[in-house]
Amino acid sequence: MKHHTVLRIVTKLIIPLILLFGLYIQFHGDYSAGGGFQAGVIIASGFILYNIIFGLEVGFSILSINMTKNLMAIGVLLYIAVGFMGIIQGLNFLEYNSLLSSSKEGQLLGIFLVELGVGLTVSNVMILIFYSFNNMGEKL
Amino acid sequence: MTIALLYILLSVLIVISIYVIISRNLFSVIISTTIFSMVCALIFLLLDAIDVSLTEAAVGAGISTILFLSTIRYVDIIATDTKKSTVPIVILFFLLLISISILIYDLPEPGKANVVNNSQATKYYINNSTTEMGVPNVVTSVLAGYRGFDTLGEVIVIFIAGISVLGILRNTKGRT
Amino acid sequence: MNQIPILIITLPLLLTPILLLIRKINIVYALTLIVSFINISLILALGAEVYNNGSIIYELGGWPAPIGIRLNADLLSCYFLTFINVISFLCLVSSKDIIKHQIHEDNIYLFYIAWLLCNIGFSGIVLTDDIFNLFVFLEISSLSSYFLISQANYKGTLLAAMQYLFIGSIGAVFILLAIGILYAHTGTLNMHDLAMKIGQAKFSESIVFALGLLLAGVGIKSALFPLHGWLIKTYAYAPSIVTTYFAGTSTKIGVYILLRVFLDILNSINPLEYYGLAQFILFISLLGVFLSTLYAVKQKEVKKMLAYSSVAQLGYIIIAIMLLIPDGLTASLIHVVNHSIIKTGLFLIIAVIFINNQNVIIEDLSGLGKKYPILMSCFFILGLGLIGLPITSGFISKWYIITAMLKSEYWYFTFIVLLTSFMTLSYVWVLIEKIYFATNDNDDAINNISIYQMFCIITLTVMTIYLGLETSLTSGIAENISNDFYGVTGK
Amino acid sequence: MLYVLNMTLFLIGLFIIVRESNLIKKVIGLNIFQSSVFIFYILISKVEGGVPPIISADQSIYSNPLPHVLILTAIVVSIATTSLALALIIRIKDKYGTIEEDDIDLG
Amino acid sequence: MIPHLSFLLFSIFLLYLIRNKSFSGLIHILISFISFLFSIHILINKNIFLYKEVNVIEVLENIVISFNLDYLGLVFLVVSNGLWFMTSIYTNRYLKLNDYPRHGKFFIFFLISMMSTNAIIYSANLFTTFIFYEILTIATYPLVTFKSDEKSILSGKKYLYYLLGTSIIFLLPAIIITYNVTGTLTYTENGIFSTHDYNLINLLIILFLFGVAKSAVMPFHKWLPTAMVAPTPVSALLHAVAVVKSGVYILVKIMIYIFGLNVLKKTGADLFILFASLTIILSSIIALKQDSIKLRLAYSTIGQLSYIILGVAILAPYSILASILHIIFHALGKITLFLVSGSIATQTGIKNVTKMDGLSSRLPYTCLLMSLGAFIMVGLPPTIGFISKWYLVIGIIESNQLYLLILIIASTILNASYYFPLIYRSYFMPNSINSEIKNEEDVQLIAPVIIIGLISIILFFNLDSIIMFLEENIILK
Repeated sequence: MKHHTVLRIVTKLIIPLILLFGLYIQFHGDYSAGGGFQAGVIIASGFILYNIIFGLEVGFSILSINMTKNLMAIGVLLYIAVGFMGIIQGLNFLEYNSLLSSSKEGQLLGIFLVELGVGLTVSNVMILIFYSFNNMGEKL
Repeated sequence: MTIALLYILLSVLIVISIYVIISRNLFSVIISTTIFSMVCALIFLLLDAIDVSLTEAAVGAGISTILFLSTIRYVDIIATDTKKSTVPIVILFFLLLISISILIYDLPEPGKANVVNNSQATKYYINNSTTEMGVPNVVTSVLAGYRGFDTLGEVIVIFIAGISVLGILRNTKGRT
Repeated sequence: MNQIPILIITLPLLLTPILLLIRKINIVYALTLIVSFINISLILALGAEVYNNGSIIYELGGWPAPIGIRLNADLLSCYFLTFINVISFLCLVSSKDIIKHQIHEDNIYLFYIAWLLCNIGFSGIVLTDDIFNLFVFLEISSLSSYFLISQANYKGTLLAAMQYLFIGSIGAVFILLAIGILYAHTGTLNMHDLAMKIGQAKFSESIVFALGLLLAGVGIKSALFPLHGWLIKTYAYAPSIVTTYFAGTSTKIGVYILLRVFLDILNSINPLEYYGLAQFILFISLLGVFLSTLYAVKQKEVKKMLAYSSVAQLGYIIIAIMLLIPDGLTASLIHVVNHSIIKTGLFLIIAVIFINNQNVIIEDLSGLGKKYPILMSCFFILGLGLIGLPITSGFISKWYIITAMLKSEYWYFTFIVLLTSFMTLSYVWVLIEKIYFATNDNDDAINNISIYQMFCIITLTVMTIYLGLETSLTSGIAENISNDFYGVTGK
Repeated sequence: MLYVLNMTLFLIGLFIIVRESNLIKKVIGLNIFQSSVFIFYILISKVEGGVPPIISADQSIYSNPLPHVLILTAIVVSIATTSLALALIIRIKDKYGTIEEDDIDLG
Repeated sequence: MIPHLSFLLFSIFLLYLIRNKSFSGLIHILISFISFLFSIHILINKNIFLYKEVNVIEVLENIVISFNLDYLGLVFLVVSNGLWFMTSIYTNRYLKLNDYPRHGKFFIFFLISMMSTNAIIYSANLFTTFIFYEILTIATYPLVTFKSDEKSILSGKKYLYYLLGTSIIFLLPAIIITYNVTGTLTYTENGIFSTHDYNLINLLIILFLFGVAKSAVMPFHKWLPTAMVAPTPVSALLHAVAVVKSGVYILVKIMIYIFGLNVLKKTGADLFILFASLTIILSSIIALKQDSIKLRLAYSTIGQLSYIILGVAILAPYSILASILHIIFHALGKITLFLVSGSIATQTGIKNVTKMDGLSSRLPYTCLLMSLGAFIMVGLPPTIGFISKWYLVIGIIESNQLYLLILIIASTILNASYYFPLIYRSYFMPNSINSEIKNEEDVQLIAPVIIIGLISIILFFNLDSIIMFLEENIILK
């Protein structure tokens, strides 16, 4: 669809907004609706839209398949690492209290990191799935 | 008011799903599924589940539609009708429906499910979410805090989905 | 606080993303083996701890029971954990050479990741004390098993995986709805809490509906007759090593959920006695045992024959449970372990010999007795175990099952069970005759069995004989468990 | 009564999975099937006169957040299942040349 | 006892190590001889060895694999080991003459089956017996299918299905019921049953009678004729002595030490008597129609086994004595006949009765021995067969179940009528095959048979010691 000028312009205008909205959902999840998962999906769909309009090659040049794999792995790792922090500090798995000085701060930080991990994983998995569906694995 | 709206929306869902049964054109089926998800999202919104509604909208209307559409690129758009005989199954399902309706009749009406909504856990969440976690959105605090382990499982599930799709679709051409 | 229960789940979990980052087959293989070995030692430690000091509660995030999720490692959990992880380890050890032939080399690291995740799912199901968490882990194991199955290159593989996905998802959704209904009645998800509250909650029909859903879901997972269709296809068309792994574990998980839900959580309303539900299931599974044994006798493909025999053996297990007496539970628990070991051994032998056969028919076994003398003597012993002849573990489980059935005075059913075990003899012996007396016309080259695979098979065989002579490991613990369940003061 | 409609949806989903031969329609049936259960959970989570469970000073009654959390997880599971199923469908089309379950013969 | 078994176990590995054609046979002879010495040793200083229970391993709670020897066992032990020694000499030669392949395998399984026979003799409870009963079945299977042609494989399958099937379907539940009712399985004097529940006891009797199919009581007897495809030594030792006798031995022990004579006296052992007498008559009638020598012998075996069961089931001291004697005597006689038939087949290729005309001119000693064996079977004086039958009759009279006398007489006549043709043809019929009159006996083949024959004759002339021994140790206890 590279030759549809209107589409290209509109996409160029929209995508930043989508990504921004995604980030908002990600980081404002504590206070309003949303969280890592929704944010991940939204960011992923923004990127997928970009791919649809400008073609997969451009998409690969921005975010290669191996990169998506690494990022989703890192997302999971982040989550588990936060969990293990508790064990390291002599508490239970996924116990955030002692991440920071006060337990409340600790909980906040823990939730923030966890949501970040979720978002990272989900967005990259979605993008990876989209890639896999659309180039039948020549480059996978 | 809400209840009446719920009736309408649920009936709409049923209509859509019946359309899914009878329609043979996969494209229109998929689009109707998208509408289905949107209506679901609306229902969730009506029932105060804003996070769920947001998710349903993003997933059902967004990603899964994209996936379905990218799938039917590879397959024939028209589904042939099944060879299985319909009538007995339909009758069976009607009987099932009747029996189930009798069985579930004593469930608490929506909005009046006090056993659940006054349960210890729920109360605790609503009272202590802000004080313990400083997170007004209780869903988030429960999701990532109190029941973080479930969410870990959720992440693992999505992780599996990633590697599975990767592994299943890898060089399709190569292996026959 | 004792960290072992969570480590059993999170240690492999921590490994999986790292494996995805590494992607080098050999390193992945080595790490997988190391971690699963560490896991086994952890589980043994946990088992010893639990056996001596009673069950261990682990509160995740430090949140107490109804608010947060917690793990509960009791004797039953450890019992299942142990044999599932041992079997998984043995299969992993012997997997390398086999999957090289059956799985695309770029997928091998994904394969191992999925394997680990599947095992994590099993461990989680067994360990968790939260009924929704159980559903999550169920889905983890199911999704990864769909992937594992789909990786073979046989004719029916993809369809088998697809159908397993549908039936598995249906089962999962049933369980999910049932959980919802139970939650609607009790307002809690924690198993202990639920067990307490369900007793106080007034009886209502929707709970019966939930029971039906649970039964259907669990029946699908544990291939309870007549919901066993998926099992045959899956075992026949999955990668042979995956078949070997699932033969020992996946259906047993279904049995575990059945025990946990119906005999532990819902015990206070003893659901199995509504409308003689137990007798009904007993009868159905007896029918299932008979029919599937009949199918097994008629089968020409070895894998399908063994799959049908698995269905029959699961039928024995369910029958023993449904007697609703402590001896029955003991018998079923013993048979769960013994059958897992025996069936894993048989499938493993088939897997290592026929590395790249599409489907193994009985004729392919001709004259293997001369080619692989040691392997085939193992096959022979395991076969005797399947029949249930003395000095094999199969005999012990049969002894217990028949004792239990006689104690609850099902004379005719007992006779049918004996008859089916005689039919088992007939189809096992067809294989034995082929192996030792038939001369093979096509003498294809003997593929060299690696020392590791040899080790695994011999281990399984030795286990079979050991558990046939020294039964304190199986029957001793099983009796403890069933006494706990039925509140019998220890003998 | 809402539950009856809900269960109708449940059964229609099941019906599609059982009866349809076309795999994609089966998957859609699965989605409908799962969605009905989600709706069930959310139905029991509603509290009369409650508001979304986001704590604010001027509110006292909130709907039950716990089912929302569970359903978030369940939705993730369902999308994972769907994507896996669709990937399998593409491979099936590639291997057997059709996605009609009745037409696939393993001969 | 334990040294004996462990020696046998060890020698299995020994044989496995040297699968050498030539001298594995000799090793086997040596092993059997040593085993025979063991049994003699135990016989001589029996006071040390008898009634010393040895527990090996506790499998389930108070279900133990344990060994213990009593007088009944002692008798059978000596007989079977002695005959094994004799047969092993014969076997070695026989295999060479008929040049069978894979001697090593043959001897290994032969040894395993003899070991499990000994273990059955030694076993101190029903559980141990059951284990070795199954092992015996499985170990004899390769011997039955030794020729590994279609026919032998088919009959091997039949053999296995009959023996394992009955043991799975009847014997195992019988044992489990016994265990659940009495709480123990150990062989004890006067039995372990305290109940006189008529139905229960009769159910168990049926289960045991059918379950121990090795005793070839009808209707589960057909495995024995089919097992005759095996090489003659197998038929001779295993299917005339070791296997079938261990079956009968188990039944006898069950009747005496599990049920206990008192219980049986109260509830009555009529079922035993019924099936035994049926078997006696029917098998003799079938035997009449058999032309193949081995089959005729097989059916006669079936009949003779039921004599033993009948003897115990009559529950009179003298009839029990008779059956114990018959265990010995029938073993001697039948093994003689089988070995003889084997050597006939080997040397002249004759396998059928109708071809035996004028055989005596060619194989005089063989035919002499054959007639001796036949006399024992029919039970004519001056052979030992007469003695056991004599005591059986005494027992019957003593327990005044006189109608059984008719049975005895009838069966004796039948026996005579299917045994005498052998003798008659071989001595008095003109030689159909016009071969020159000369002696073609093979010494190594015939020597052990002659010894056995001599033993049986010697036994006849000093029976008193044995009968005294049995009376004071078993009957009068």
